[in-house]
Amino acid sequence: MIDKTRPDTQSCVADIPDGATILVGGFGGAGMPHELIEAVIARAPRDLTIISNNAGNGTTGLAALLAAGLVRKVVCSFPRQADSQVFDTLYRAGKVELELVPQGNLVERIRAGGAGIGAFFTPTGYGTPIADGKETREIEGRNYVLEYPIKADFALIKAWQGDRWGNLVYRKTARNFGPVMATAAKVTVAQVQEIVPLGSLDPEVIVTPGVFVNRVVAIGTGASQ
Amino acid sequence: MIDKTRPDTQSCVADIPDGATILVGGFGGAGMPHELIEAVIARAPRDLTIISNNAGNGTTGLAALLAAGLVRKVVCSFPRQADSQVFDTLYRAGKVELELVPQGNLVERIRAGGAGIGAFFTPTGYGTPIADGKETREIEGRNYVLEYPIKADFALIKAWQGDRWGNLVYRKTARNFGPVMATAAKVTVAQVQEIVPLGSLDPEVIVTPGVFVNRVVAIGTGASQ
Amino acid sequence: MSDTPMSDIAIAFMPWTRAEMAQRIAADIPEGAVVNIGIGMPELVADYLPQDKEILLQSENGILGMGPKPGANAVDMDLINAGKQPVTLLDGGAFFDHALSFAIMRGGHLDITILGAFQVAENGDLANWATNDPNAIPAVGGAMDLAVGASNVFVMMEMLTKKGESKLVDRCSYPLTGLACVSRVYTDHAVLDIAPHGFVARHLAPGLSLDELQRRAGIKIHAA
Amino acid sequence: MSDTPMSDIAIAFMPWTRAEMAQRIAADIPEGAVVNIGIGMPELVADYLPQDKEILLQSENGILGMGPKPGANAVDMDLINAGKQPVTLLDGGAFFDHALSFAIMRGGHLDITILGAFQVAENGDLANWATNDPNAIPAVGGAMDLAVGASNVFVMMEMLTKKGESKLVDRCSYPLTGLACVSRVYTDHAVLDIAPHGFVARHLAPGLSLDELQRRAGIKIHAA
Repeated sequence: MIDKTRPDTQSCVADIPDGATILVGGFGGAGMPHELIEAVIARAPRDLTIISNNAGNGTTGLAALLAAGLVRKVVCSFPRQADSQVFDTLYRAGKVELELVPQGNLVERIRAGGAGIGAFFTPTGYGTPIADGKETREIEGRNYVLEYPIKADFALIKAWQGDRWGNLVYRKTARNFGPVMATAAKVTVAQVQEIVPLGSLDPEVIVTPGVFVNRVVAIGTGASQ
Repeated sequence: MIDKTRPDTQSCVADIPDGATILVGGFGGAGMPHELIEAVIARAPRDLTIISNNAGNGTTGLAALLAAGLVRKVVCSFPRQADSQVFDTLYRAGKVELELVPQGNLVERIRAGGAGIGAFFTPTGYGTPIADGKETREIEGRNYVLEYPIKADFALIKAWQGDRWGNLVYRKTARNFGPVMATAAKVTVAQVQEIVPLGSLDPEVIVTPGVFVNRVVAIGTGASQ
Repeated sequence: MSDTPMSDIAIAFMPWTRAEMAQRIAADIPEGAVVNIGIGMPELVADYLPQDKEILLQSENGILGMGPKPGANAVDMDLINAGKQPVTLLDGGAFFDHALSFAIMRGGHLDITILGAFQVAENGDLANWATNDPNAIPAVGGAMDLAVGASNVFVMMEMLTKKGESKLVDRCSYPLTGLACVSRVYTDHAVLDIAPHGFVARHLAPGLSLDELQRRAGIKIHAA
Repeated sequence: MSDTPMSDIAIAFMPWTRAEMAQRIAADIPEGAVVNIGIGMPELVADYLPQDKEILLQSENGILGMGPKPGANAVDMDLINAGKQPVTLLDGGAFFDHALSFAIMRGGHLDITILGAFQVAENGDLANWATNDPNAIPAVGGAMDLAVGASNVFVMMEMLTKKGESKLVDRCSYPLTGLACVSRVYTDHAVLDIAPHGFVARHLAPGLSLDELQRRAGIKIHAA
């Protein structure tokens, strides 16, 4: 029997080594796998590369991971926000590297990583500092920049419901990067609100089929284990 | 008020000109927009380029379009089938051109057309006759072929339910190429089993958001108008 | 009473307020348009969308058919906009993932995007994501995808910086967001189209002459 | 009765039947594997999948968790496999579009694919989509995506053509499907792995010696 469910967040992240590259879902707080990040902080692997849309808000989630000094590099589209003071301070102190990627290139690079595409020409960023030093090409009268796939050792995402095969459905705009990140990691871990019996998710409605998911852990409402 | 519904199939295809490039959904019979194809046959534009996974089965659908002599070129992955005698005869007689594209490259090229990607490196077909004359590149130790997007003037697809904004849901494996083809045409026409009131499709479950769809026509069960 | 006829009394120039600019943009959006409203000043436009037209708002984080802010009791932090503020979904709205959302943007499926800007050049170049301040932390988000993807890129901004420098320029001095992408600029002074030969004044704020607009903008502006 | 002891009676070589080949392949698929079964002869494998293991069948036309053929009363032509035959969906199965389906294939998410073949070369090259017949109409379908994408490409075929020519070759003479992609070949004569130095016999049909296998195959085959 296939059973990808795990009893707790700790066992989902216990094999994340120092130097790992980790995709972290979420757009702001929506879809951010807070409890999995807390488990990573508890395990405390060092020199992590974090790929996520933002670089942490307030003092929890990615901000807490950064504050714990575990992150060497952040790949994201929008680090600077009203409440991104943890990242801002570390960045200004030269304690964390930043690779800034336009949001659409970020998600398309992750998709390429998951879909086996070797590289792609994107119009986004052409003629801007983002394209400095990158290969460009004119195709059918339009200019493009060549971008390469992003793959990771782990993906940590948040979904709404999951089953023991790893099938996932999401909730509203908390879907965001989850379905794409799930495809691009060696090990994808999903925290869900609820684990449901196999067969209870409508096959027309499953957004992430289980093939992309390795571990599923339920986080009950209010729980923060 | 936005109302993309149309009363009949004829009005959905009345502006298809001679020489048009048309994406046609379906994998075998599942998802094949038979009634829209019949309307195209009735209108009879000539010199069409048809992009579809197959090149017609039996004597209906794409096979009938081919038999009517309206098609100049077929772009597909799998023309030869047990019951593809219409295509076979025309092809052997030199009356229709064939561009053979591996299925995964076909759908990815259509996706690229819809997603604004200028070109992409795919591993599929490298070292085979499919790649003859095409640009290739080694990336991270793997070999790839450069493939270009496919866009079309029209996409004719079949879905299960639709609403007046053009939102669509599909049924089982009849989904196949529909959601991708909808993104890559100037005019996307969807035939659906049923048009439902706006707001009755679950926003979590809509597969094709209305932005990609221009016309929706209901084909009642058994009807073949 | 003065001898001067009323019709000869000059109308004093008053720049449009942000609300007036937002109203003007909202009024220009046609029925059925698919529109992405950027974060910052453009967010005001959502408050003035005509109630008698159906306009589809897209949000980069996976919404088509975004509705207005929810009441205090209906806030759901899983339903937010690109500015990470709670929103609602209209009947007929849909959720999707980021890959599809940016396919909509990059693939040319947006009719209009409305963006803020630091500078707009007369060839349509846009600078709106970074200044040359070495201390600033760069953040680009989805701006570059919107700039290259939308059929019409509208900019909404005050024409002058707080120091009085014009944001309408011959060539952007700030890092670019996109090349030759802006089609129209809504400012507090005027609405300008970008034509092959440069800025064209479509509409001037009351009391502002083309000459005075040019003087303030410090750049050639053509008559419509 | 003969004087010859039973143990000395040679076992006559009988090639495995297709059913036996399918059984053998099915038995080698581990629990939890994600498997795409190609059209044609490999379809037999589905009939022998062990009931005590959960194995996830993927179909290129948008299924994960494909089940067996339906009863005559349960046929739904919207639920078909890559061979366009009606199938069923297991509890836990999911439908998706072609873009995601080929992302699964090309992106390396399939553990195993089982394909038919015209020829397999000792370096793992596969030819299974076209012959050199100028009258044949080429058709490739998803074979090339499977060949490059799956972690393990298994071939299932009779070792010899109807004319008695070996399909195990030093270099394919037919147009290639994929380069150096095959990892194992299940034939009616033997099961062979493809190692850096060429074909390695893992299992011989009863009564067949390695020498006799090599003679019939007409190519060097290494002992395991």
